Amino acid sequence: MTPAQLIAAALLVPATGAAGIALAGRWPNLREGVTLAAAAALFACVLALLPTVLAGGVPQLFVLEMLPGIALGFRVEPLGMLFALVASGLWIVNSVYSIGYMRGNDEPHQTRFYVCFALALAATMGIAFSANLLTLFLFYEMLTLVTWPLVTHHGDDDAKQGGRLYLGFLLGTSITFLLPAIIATWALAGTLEFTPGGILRGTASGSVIGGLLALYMFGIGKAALMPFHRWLPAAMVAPTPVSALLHAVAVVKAGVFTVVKVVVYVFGVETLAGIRAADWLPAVAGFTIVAASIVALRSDNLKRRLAYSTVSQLSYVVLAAALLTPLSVAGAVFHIAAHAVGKITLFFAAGAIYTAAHKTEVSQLDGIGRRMPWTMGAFTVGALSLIGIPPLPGFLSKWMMFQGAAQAGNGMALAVLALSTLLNAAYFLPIVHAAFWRAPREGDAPHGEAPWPSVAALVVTAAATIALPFASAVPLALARAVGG
Amino acid sequence: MPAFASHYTYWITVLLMAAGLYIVVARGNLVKKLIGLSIFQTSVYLLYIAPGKLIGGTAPILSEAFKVYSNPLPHVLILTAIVVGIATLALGLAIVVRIREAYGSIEEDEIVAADRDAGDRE
Amino acid sequence: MMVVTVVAIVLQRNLFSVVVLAGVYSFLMATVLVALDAVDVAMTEASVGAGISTVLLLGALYLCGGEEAKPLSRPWLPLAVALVIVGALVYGTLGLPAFSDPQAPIHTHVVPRYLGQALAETGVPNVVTAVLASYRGYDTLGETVVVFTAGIGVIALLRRLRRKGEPR
Amino acid sequence: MTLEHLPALQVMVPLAAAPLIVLLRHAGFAWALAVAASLFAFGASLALALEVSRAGAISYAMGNWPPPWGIEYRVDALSAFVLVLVSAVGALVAPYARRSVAAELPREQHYLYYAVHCLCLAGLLGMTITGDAFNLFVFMEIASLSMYVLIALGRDRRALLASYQYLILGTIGATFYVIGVGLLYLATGTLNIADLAARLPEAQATRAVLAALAFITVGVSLKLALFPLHLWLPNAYAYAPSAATAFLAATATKVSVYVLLRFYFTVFGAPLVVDALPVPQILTGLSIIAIVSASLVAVWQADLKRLLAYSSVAQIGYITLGIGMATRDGLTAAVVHLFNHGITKGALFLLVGGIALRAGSVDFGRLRGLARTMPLTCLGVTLAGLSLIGVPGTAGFISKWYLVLGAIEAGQAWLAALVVLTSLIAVAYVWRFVEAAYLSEPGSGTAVAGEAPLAMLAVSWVMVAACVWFGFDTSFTVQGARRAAELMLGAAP
Amino acid sequence: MKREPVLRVVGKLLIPYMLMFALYVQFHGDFGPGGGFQAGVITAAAVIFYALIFGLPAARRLVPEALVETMVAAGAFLYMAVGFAGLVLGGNYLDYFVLDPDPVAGQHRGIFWVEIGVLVTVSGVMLKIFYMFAGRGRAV
Repeated sequence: MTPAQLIAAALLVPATGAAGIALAGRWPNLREGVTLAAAAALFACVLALLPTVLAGGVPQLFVLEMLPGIALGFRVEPLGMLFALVASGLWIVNSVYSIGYMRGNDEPHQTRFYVCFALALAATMGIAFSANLLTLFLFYEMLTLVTWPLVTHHGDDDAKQGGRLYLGFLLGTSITFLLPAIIATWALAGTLEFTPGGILRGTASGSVIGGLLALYMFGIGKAALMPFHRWLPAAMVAPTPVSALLHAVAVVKAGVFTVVKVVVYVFGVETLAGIRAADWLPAVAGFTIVAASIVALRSDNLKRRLAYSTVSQLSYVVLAAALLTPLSVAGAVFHIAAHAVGKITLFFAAGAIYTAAHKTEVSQLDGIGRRMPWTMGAFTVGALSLIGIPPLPGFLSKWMMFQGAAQAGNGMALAVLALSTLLNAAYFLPIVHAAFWRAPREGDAPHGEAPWPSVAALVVTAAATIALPFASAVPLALARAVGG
Repeated sequence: MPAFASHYTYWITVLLMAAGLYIVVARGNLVKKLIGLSIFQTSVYLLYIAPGKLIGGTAPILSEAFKVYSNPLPHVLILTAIVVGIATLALGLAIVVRIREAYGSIEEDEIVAADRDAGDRE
Repeated sequence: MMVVTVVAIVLQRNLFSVVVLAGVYSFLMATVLVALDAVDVAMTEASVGAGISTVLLLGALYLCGGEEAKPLSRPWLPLAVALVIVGALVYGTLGLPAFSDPQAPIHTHVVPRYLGQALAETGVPNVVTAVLASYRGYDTLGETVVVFTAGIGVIALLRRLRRKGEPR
Repeated sequence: MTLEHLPALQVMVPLAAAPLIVLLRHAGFAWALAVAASLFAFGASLALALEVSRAGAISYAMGNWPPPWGIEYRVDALSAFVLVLVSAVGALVAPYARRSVAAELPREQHYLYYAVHCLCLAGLLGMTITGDAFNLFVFMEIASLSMYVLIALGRDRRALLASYQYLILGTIGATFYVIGVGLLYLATGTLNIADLAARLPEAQATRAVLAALAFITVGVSLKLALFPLHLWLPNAYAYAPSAATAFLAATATKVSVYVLLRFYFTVFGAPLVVDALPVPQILTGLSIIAIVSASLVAVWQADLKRLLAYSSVAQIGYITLGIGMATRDGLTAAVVHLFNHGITKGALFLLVGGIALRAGSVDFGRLRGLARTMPLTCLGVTLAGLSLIGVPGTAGFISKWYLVLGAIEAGQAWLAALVVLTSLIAVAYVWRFVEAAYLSEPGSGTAVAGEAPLAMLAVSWVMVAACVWFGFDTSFTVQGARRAAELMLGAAP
Repeated sequence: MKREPVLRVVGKLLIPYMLMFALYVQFHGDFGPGGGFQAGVITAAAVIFYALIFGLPAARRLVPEALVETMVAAGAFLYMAVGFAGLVLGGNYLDYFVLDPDPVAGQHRGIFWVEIGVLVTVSGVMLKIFYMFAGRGRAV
């Protein structure tokens, strides 16, 4: 297939997969089969695009002109390639995991669950490959809407509440800030195509650019920049596979991905570096990192702690991108991958614990490592990676960020990175310690590991975490290609 | 004052119009509202017809006897307007009759009250 | 005189007398129209205003019964509305050509052809009829359709059938 | 022969269908005839639109009397666009009506209903296509009278009161319009719209012209339910038969907007309306109040039909907002939204009609857990609702895009902010339905029979599909609107 | 008032004249004031008069409901038909010139038929409305 066809396939496979799942809804095995098949096919398509992109090619696909001068179009460049690889690759694992989880907790509406999941992946691919802001915005909103049924999956009152927050924050920010920013960009630059060097270069005064930047950064609510982060903890009412793939990988990464895209291809690194108006961004990101870490430290619910850790980790990417040095940008891109594999492992572990032991609080986890060695082992790996222990991938990305910060001579950034590393350690290590070195509580019902698909899945992601640095040639190459 | 002399037809029109409109807005009785409405419409006829008159002119029926005729076009328009008016009146009355049957009253406030009670009971 | 009648209508609360007054009003209007050379219109107004609509109103009253309740307590808002209209119209009409000014645009622009050519073009000496049925025949078609609409509207509303309209 | 006479046939075919129906007096024939007429009208409008975009404005002399002596039919970019909207909705509602009318009206009334439907369609088309100010009034009355009837046919007794109020206000509006036209006639001596436009500049009686502008504005605003004059609308929409509601909501107010545009930009001309008078400021102010207040009111409605009705008031506010900008983008936004909101609301009311048929009522108590029994309907409502909000990928987004763009380019960032913020209120009221339908357990005694009849569902989904389609392929809507906008600003003398 | 011999006699004498007058108004409309609409109203008035004197059932026998409803539609349709005739004969809609080789005669013919249409519809509608109200009244 030609690259263009591959792009189309990458979008259509999950969509048709969703239709197939809906049709197969009555026969669970067939349904899950379809899901896995779709996931595998999708990953194959994305993988098939890789060589072209590594060779420096830029496959394109333009469907139709939505508005005069703005087409619904797709273009695969390194950043999107990386994002698509991560998301589609982890979808396979996650589907396996979901099977174990959803059946283990015999959740309702499983068909709706898998359908929306496939649609969410389709939207993610659309975001990853979008060639212009309008296309990106289209799929961005689509992702919000198709994940809403997943967040409110249980349909009870706190699910509704969470759903309202989720929708309110994501739609609210995107409609009130992002859309006007996009339209203003169109009014200023006359185009919305992502172009290296930025389309806003030399179109407007520093203050206008600064204002636009603010609109974009807060408009991209999926990046969970404070004060617009509340939707992410709220989304934790969803079943764990959703939290794992969507709210550790697809959705949130779509956010930071968009941030990087905007910084690099809409404003252009030089443009932003040229003006002072962008200096507030690292400060806000830094604040988010520290504050979120502290909240994570003080929250006892495991998923909530992971969620806030995600908030802070996302701001790493924003911070790194905002440092505007090639190396830090590369670090940001690489961190998208690094955090993805690490955090999904942690969520898998949390879900496995809930499935096997129905425990949700950190304080209940004493000695659980002896009953669920595989799970907690994987958890440890993920945690260490996120803390940034060499040679795990979290370390690589943080290292690049440190260097970038040093290049930029941004002392604040350095301080934040150092401090947050300590905080990460402070909220992850106690869990590991309690799990392995504390004696289990009295009166705990004895239990073993979660159903095998879940365990298999989280072992795989843990392995991926360990492997990533050694197989890091590809992601690093892509990252560098973006960083320039 | 010539302005008055030359425009008084307009102003009679205006007075009638205002009166009709007043009835429509101020009165709660559905039938009376309709009467006010038709007066309101009727007053418009003058607005059209009066300026068409030419002193010394005659009705626009051509014959050798006369040279000056009043303007026929407004007459045509107003014929249409009258017909529209009566049509509206008829329809309105039909609705009023049905309202009377459904509510047992043709006083606006009573009807609204009746609906409110019904709403409370639901 | 018409003004007097109308004021009477405003004040009168017995609907029957209101209807009668309305009839009177229509007749007065008709006479005025004759004075203004609008014989066709006058004829129609008389037959419709004094004839049909009176019959209809009486019929409706026969069905609905006649005393009007007290007028609304606060007539100031409607009064204000009415006054605004008066103001606007006086303002507007003041700018218009004076009564029976042969140079007014309405006498100079479209009409001459009607008065001049109607006989030749349609062979109908009554220009009103000519314009009504031919030049602006389409308006009359519309007018007929309006009547038709009202007709079937009334049929649809008043034809006797299983009682509808009660709240469920 | 046919093509050159299309302008006349466009209106006359549905118009002639009405008496035929009454002559036949048979529900089945009546329905078939109504459908045929509506479909023909749709085809005609498409052909006309094509012809106009190819060869420019078409003029048709009724009775072969050249304007201004005779009555002229005139199709240009703007009217062709509106014609397509109206006739399209008509062509969709007619087949839909069969089941819902059968369910809501006693048998004796069916053929009358279809006759009135044809009349209403013809009246609206006539308003749009005519080039004569007084003829416009006549057809306005045809449309209005038939609307009063349609509304009064509603099952609930409140429909009667709603219809009566609409009749009073509508007639006042129409009379105001006549007064305005009369003043114009006295000032210029002509009734033909093009001729008016040509002769107005040298009319001495400027005050009369201003008064005429005022009267026509007020009169038409009554019809299009501009903010303080919208009181008739919610009841009318809420209690009319479902099919009628869908038809009216999608077309009636839109045609009134068209009339307003026609008079502002063709007859009076932008220089007078926009520059000489504070019309844009007033319009903008009222629109803002309308959008905010009506949207907020909509959120608290207990009945889905009323909710949608209030949202209509708000959406009309968006249209007039675009008019108030009086810039190329603003007018484009207004015209595009006129179309997009038409199909969106049409789709919504069609689907709601299906719900009303099956669930008996559409207040939120009955809607709980509806998605289980009527999944397709609920999905449709959700999609159309997204278009109402203006989510990308739906028609509503395109309108929002141009509104915000117009506001930004006019340097009125606060307007843009207003537009986007108010669309959040739309999220609130749309999501009330979504949560009720998808997340709530069915209330006690909710025995909903299942999906709406196939015909109704299919038609509704055609409309929903249109909402999505015109969110992606805007070649028709945006280009058409753009041409119309340029025509309006260009036509200013 | 069914038992009012005077009225009955007067009515019997008067109504034919009313109808005559209606016809006069109808066809003399070209030369004097009048036309289809006025004639229609007068015709309806005549029948209404009849109904008032001899009672509704008698009137219904004279002019049955179904006929009236047909009239309502037929008139409007006749008018439109004239218009279509113009189309068929190669003119514009409502083009009377083509109705006859001699344009003026064509105009005459067109106006004549059109006025008939108006007469029929108007009288029909007026009567129908009267029937409706009166009929309603007896029941309520």
